[in-house]
Amino acid sequence: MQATELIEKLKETLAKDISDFRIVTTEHGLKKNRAYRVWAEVSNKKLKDVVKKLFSLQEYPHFSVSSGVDTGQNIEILLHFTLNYAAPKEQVLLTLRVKLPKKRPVMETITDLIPGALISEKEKREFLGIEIKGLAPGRAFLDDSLAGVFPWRKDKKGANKIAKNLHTGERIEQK
Amino acid sequence: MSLLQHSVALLIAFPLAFAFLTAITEKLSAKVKNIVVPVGMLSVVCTAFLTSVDVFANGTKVYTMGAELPSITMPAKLAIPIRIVFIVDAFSAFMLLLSSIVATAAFLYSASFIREAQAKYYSLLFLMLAGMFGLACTADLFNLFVFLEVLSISSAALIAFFVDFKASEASYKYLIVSSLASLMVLLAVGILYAQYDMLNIAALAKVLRFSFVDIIALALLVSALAMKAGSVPMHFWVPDAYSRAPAAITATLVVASQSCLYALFRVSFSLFGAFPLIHIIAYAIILLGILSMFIGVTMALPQKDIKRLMAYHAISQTGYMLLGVGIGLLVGNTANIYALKAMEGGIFHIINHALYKGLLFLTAGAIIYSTGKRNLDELSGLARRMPATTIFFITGAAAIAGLPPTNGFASKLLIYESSYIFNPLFSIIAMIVSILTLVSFVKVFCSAFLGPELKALSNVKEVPKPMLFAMGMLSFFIIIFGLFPDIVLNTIVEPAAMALLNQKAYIGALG
Amino acid sequence: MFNILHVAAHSIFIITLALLLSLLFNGLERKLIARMQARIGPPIIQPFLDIKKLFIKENIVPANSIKWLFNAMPLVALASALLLFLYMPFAGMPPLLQAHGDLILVLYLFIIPPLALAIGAFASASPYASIGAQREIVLMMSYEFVLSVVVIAFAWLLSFSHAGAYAFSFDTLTAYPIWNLVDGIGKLGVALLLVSALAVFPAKVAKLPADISEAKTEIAEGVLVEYSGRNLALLLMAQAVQALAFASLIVALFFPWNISAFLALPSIFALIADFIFFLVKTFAIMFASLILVSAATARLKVDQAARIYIYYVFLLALFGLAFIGLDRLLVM
Amino acid sequence: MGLDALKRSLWVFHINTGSCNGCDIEIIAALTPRYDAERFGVKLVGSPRHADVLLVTGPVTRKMKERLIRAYEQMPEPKIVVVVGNCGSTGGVFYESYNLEGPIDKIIPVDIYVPGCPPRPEAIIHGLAKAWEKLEGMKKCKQQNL
Amino acid sequence: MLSFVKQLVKQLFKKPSTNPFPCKHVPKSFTHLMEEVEKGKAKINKPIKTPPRFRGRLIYHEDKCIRCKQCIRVCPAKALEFDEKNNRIKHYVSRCTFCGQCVDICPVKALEQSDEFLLADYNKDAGFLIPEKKQ
Amino acid sequence: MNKSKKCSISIGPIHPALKEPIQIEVLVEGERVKDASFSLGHVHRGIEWMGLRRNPIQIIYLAERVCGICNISHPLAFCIAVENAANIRVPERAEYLRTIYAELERIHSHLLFLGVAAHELGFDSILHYIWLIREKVLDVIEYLTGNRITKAVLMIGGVRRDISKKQIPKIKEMLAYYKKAYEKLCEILLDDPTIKLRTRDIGVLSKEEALKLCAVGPTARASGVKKDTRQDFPYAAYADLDVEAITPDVLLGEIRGDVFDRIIVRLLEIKQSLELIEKCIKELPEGPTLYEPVLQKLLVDLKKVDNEGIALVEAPRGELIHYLRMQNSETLFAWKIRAPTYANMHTIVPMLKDSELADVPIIVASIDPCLSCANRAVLADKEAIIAQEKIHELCVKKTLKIKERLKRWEHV
Ligand code: SF4
Ligand code: SF4
Ligand code: SF4
Ligand code: SF4
Ligand code: SF4
Ligand code: SF4
Ligand code: SF4
Ligand code: SF4
Repeated sequence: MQATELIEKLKETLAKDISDFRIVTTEHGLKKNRAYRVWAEVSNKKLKDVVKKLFSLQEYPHFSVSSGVDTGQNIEILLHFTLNYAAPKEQVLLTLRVKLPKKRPVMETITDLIPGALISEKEKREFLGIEIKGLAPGRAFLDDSLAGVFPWRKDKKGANKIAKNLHTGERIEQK
Repeated sequence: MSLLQHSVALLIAFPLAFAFLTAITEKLSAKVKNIVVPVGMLSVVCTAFLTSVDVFANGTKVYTMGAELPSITMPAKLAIPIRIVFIVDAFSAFMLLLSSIVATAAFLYSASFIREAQAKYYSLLFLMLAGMFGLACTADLFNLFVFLEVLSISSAALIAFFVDFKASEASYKYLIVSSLASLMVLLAVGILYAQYDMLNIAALAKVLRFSFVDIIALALLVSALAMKAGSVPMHFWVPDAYSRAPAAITATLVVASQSCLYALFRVSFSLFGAFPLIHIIAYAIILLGILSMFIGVTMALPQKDIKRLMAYHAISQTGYMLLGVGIGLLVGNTANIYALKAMEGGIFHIINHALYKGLLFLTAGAIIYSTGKRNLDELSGLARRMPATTIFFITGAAAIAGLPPTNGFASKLLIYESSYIFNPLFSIIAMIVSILTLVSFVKVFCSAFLGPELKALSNVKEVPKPMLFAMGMLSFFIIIFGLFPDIVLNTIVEPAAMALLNQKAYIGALG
Repeated sequence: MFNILHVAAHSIFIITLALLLSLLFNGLERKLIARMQARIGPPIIQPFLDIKKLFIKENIVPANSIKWLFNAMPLVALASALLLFLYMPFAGMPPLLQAHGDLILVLYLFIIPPLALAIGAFASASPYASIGAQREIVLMMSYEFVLSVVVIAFAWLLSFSHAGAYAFSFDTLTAYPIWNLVDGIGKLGVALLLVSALAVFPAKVAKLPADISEAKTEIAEGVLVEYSGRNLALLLMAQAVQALAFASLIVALFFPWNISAFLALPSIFALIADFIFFLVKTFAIMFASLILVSAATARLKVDQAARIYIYYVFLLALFGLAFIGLDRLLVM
Repeated sequence: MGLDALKRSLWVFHINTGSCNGCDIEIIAALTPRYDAERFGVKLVGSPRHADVLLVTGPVTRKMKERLIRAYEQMPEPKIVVVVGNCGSTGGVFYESYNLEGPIDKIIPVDIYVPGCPPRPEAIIHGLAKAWEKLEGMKKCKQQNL
Repeated sequence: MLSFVKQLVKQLFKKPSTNPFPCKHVPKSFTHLMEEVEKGKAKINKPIKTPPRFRGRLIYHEDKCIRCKQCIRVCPAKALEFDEKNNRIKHYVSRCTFCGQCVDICPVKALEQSDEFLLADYNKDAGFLIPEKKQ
Repeated sequence: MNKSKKCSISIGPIHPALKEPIQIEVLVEGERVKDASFSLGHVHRGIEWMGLRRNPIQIIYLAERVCGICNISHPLAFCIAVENAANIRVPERAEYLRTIYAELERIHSHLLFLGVAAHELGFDSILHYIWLIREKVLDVIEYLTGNRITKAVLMIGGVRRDISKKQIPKIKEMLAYYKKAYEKLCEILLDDPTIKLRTRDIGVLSKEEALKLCAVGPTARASGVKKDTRQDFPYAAYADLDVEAITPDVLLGEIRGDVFDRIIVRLLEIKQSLELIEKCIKELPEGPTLYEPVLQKLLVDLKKVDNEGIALVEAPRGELIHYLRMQNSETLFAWKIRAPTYANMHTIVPMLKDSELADVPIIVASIDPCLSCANRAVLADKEAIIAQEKIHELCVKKTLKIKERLKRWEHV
């Protein structure tokens, strides 16, 4: 399948569920090969449906990772998938954006669909302080002394207050 | 002098008398018992010791009960001995020595854990001794049967001494095997008596015609006694009986089994030694030996119960003796130096096994005594709290695995270094079994004595002094025998082997 | 009295010589392996330096270990390893305690150092050490099978041709080199025995491919993990001594010739010549079955190694035995 | 005398407290044929109990701090600590963080620093030479004191 | 397997690939050796030669520097600081990543990377601190 | 000694098999692994957080130190992500140069892996042999970039160092050297019986599981997933070169997904890298190497960007992702790194189950874990944690004891 074809299909299947659909292409090399990055926003409620639908486009949609950004009012979770892999030069890099209100940042796990998402989700929980329903409990990987600190937050829950400068040994000023 | 002359009678009389006396003290007072038991023990052991020294120094001793002179075996005018005759040759003396050493240890050991009132226990122990001594000395087939019975019944009672369900089950199994064996012995005795009208072994040996029924008698005797000695394939009673009995009794039971082994050898050498087809019996014994060795050790490897494991090893060790002596029987004369060596190995192994297996059972008893546990999975790190027991265990384990400088090494060495002549596989198997034994005991040692300390075992204490003393005594013999095997070989083992091989001398003893 | 003193002095001499030689061989081994790996490698006296250093280091005894066993075992291991040399022909000389021991005793003495090592490891109560010790024991069991066949085969063979001789004494073995007793197929049998004995070598001294009990990358030096300072020095010496002892054992069994017999040299030169010849022989054996092999193999797993020893090498040895028997049959 | 023996037989235990691996692979490289630190009697050992030198890399993460201390304490005396790489010496490129406790000399006493990011294998060997120098100096001090 | 054994044996007889820096084995006294080397009486083996444009320790030419602080701006490790008192750039070798980014950005080539890389010492601050002036 | 006693052994974070701290907890029965779990976080330095406090040029060197082994892949991914956000088109020559650097890195990294794998098997002669061979590529890297390990040649919008005509012969010489060495390596690694014994059918990962657990890189390819970012997703010069994902059946005709297969894949990829470098040199276009040579201007330009960017790069260990967002500031607004080992770490659990204790190191090494950037997760079941605590307790006790001793020592 060609990347463009897949993107068309993607648009079709997900038309009702997504918004802010963007295709970014870049060119590389002497032959100006195109790379396709697709961005789309999904509501929190529909996320799981959308992920399920991806399975109709690709036998095993490859979930790469999810990123998380504290934008002030919201916490954005971005799920990065690669579709159409193993097709030379035609892979599509799809990013689904979910916005969680900072007051109540709750989402559902996708580990039942994609077991490999486990580390990613635990990481989001631990670094951003969001709640993920259906995800196995257990503190992920930060030391217990860091409980209550969410390093990716840009508010007072962030890591600034405990960070220090190794060269001088001083605490880092509140940024 | 005259007492020494009658020592053979005392050998039987003392234990019987003290068994009776001790039983009575039960009704009287503990104080009396506390005097009677040690005194009895001392006299019994001394008698046995003196008798055997006498025999080793002055040659075979013949004793006839009720004769004007104990050495007169034949009543006037009769050609066959009808009185109760005892012939104590070097092999018998060897057995006496061995039983008395282990019995001493067992008595000592019991002192700390058999509570005051239980005079019955000692009484049974005396009875057992009587059985063993009698078995070793008697020259009469019927008496052989009687002493066997005495031994069996007292053993069975002692196995069940701490009555719990498993112990009584073990005792029950033992009794069944014993009575089956006794029945077979009795049958054989009957067959022989019906034909030749006599029961004296030496006399019988002279006239035996090796008819078909004789051979049946032989087969009955050999299989019954092998069964009682705990050889494969009739070994199944051993693990139960050995593991359920109190440790001191188990140690004595080992000797009891050796006594049956003694009887087996006695029958095959002294009674049937001239049998032209004796090599068939020899091969059978060798085969039983090899099977016992191998099956015993492989069954031992997976065991979790420490005493059961040791019991399987006892079966396996019995194999060595059967192998050694079997080879001796195969060749049947003293000319072949390898045969003699193999026999010596087998016989030396009898005493060695009694010593180290006795010791091992006592250490197992010590563990059970201190921890109340017998499952290896529940034991760990005991070396911290029981260093003396640990050392004794190491001694015993090294001996059973045949590591130098222990007595186990000395006797196994003789077997390895002679049996290969007859078939290199004999030696190889013997060595392999030895290695497996080592592995098995390393396993026991590591899981019980080494490793981390368990919470449940943090209050464990070393066992009381008498127990340590008993174990120490056996360890001492193990090391001494290991360091100076030549002395032991020359003074007691070789005469014993010669006594077995030399059927004519035995017959001649009758006069 | 004089005799006892003489024996004592002689033993001290032999033990010292053995210790020095084994460390030297150990250094040589490290050097050669390094050179095979295209490196300069440590100086040949490196083992001496290591041992010297270990003796000045602190000797830590883990708090939850069984201290007396933990401390005693290195000594037992080294002592029993050194004792071997008193019962074996060494450096071209007949064994000192010839009269008191023989091949079987030597075989059993060989068991003690690894056993002591394993017990010491168990006594340290470290999980890594326990795993190492378990492996050590499984391995020991599997290769001992092979050795027992080799030894018995020797005695058996000797019993045919020299029935009166005491087959297990090294005297006899030196007097009647094994190769001379057989022809054709028997020689093949002896060669098989040699191969199987050599195959045991790496396992015997915990070298690749059978350094399973120490496996650095798996169980962090395994049996040795808790040892430090003096105790570690003793254990390392014990290992080096064992290696030399095993090599001398193979020399004594398979290559008992002395060169002086061929050269007809005066006594002192004969001694020296024999000594040098002995060094050459042991070195050749070590090189072939230890150095080269451990440089060119990966570590086996314990079950793989055990299977190889129990099935293949053991069978090989049995075939050796059978061939020898066959050879006898053909002769008769 | 003792220190001399130490000098010629330095056994090394390596611990990574959160480095980028750059230094770690150069440490391994220092043992491989081109550089061959074993010719100095250096040996990488698997247990701190056997070690004379603790080679530390990395800026010490929260989780590794305690383990670093433990490894240090388990080493028998006398012992030397060598820090390889700048992120272990000062924090280097990771100079500010919420999860770092370094640099190493704040946690355990350091004898020798080998700067570089990563240092070449020969620079690590040079660090070893510094250790010899230090041991020789110590020996001298001892002799003078006596 | 055999081919590898062959290879090993071959290497046994070849010259080893090791560069014996600084000396083949541990010297009797390294201190003494270094003293001799300084006096020119003894020699040590050189390390493997660095290629041209090797990124070694920084050299700061204070005379060229125009104090624009661009170097400080791009230094990823805060290895460069502005020393207000002496009005110059201060460089900590033990913080540097040797990336050479400061060298690249300096408009007047006041910074330069030498080929020096044997920098081990007992003290991370001693002797390391540039600035040395250009000799 | 009792075979049936279950015991839990923790390997790492300080363990000779792991030059990097990771903790693997295996529940063993005898020597058989019944269950495995791992805990990471020992190397977590907070690099992504640091990135939010630095400018993009500084971050290149920070990204380089996410891992010292893939120190081209990380900055490359970062640069591409920035270029993606800022809409920068990199000059073609720079793309080819990037490809050459990246492939040099792959060669060194794969050789490193092969040596390490041999070392895990106790086969140190191979470690030495391979690492000696590896010196060649390090020499070339040092020659081209100025350092053996940290290359520091990437820049947003291109590369910092060009490869001059004068330098090409040295690269060609290296290629020739490796072509010969490759044959030898194949012989050594593929024909050795002990290696086969230790790696064949050990640590098997089925294709199904590889897909489910989102495995990437050689780990996935060894299980038959033909996934390679260089093949699938154009970046740098790769699409021009028609890269093909390598699976073990190329050489052996079958895929088993075991440790041996993972070795094969990496071995074959070395050859592939050599070919790619050769092609790149041949087809190297002329032109500038930087989109904006004046760095001050670059920084100013980047400050104006308000966008997000994402990049995929095939690092030696597999697909690597950098996502970032810039919002009119000199520093980043968000940065997320997903290293290949982060994705692959899960796969060791099914690989380890039912293996033997002795296999653990080689299995773990076989995914070539480079935890520096993957340090993220704890997956420990309860039982293992308890056992772990027990061991820990013992360790603490020990330490206290030793402390006491040390104090005594000081007094003396
Ligand atoms: S010093 Fe540099 S190369 Fe070494 S570990 Fe630290 S960051 Fe990595
Ligand atoms: S080389 Fe790099 S790290 Fe060092 S001072 Fe210059 S910019 Fe900073
Ligand atoms: S960039 Fe150059 S000129 Fe500017 S302050 Fe730094 S060293 Fe001086
Ligand atoms: S070679 Fe690599 S994997 Fe092996 S111990 Fe060393 S660093 Fe670890
Ligand atoms: S990006 Fe987030 S997780 Fe990473 S270092 Fe920064 S704050 Fe920490
Ligand atoms: S993938 Fe691994 S090797 Fe590559 S940068 Fe990350 S940690 Fe380093
Ligand atoms: S990143 Fe990989 S190669 Fe580097 S040290 Fe870690 S595991 Fe080894
Ligand atoms: S996981 Fe690695 S890359 Fe990520 S922040 Fe931690 S140390 Fe940095």
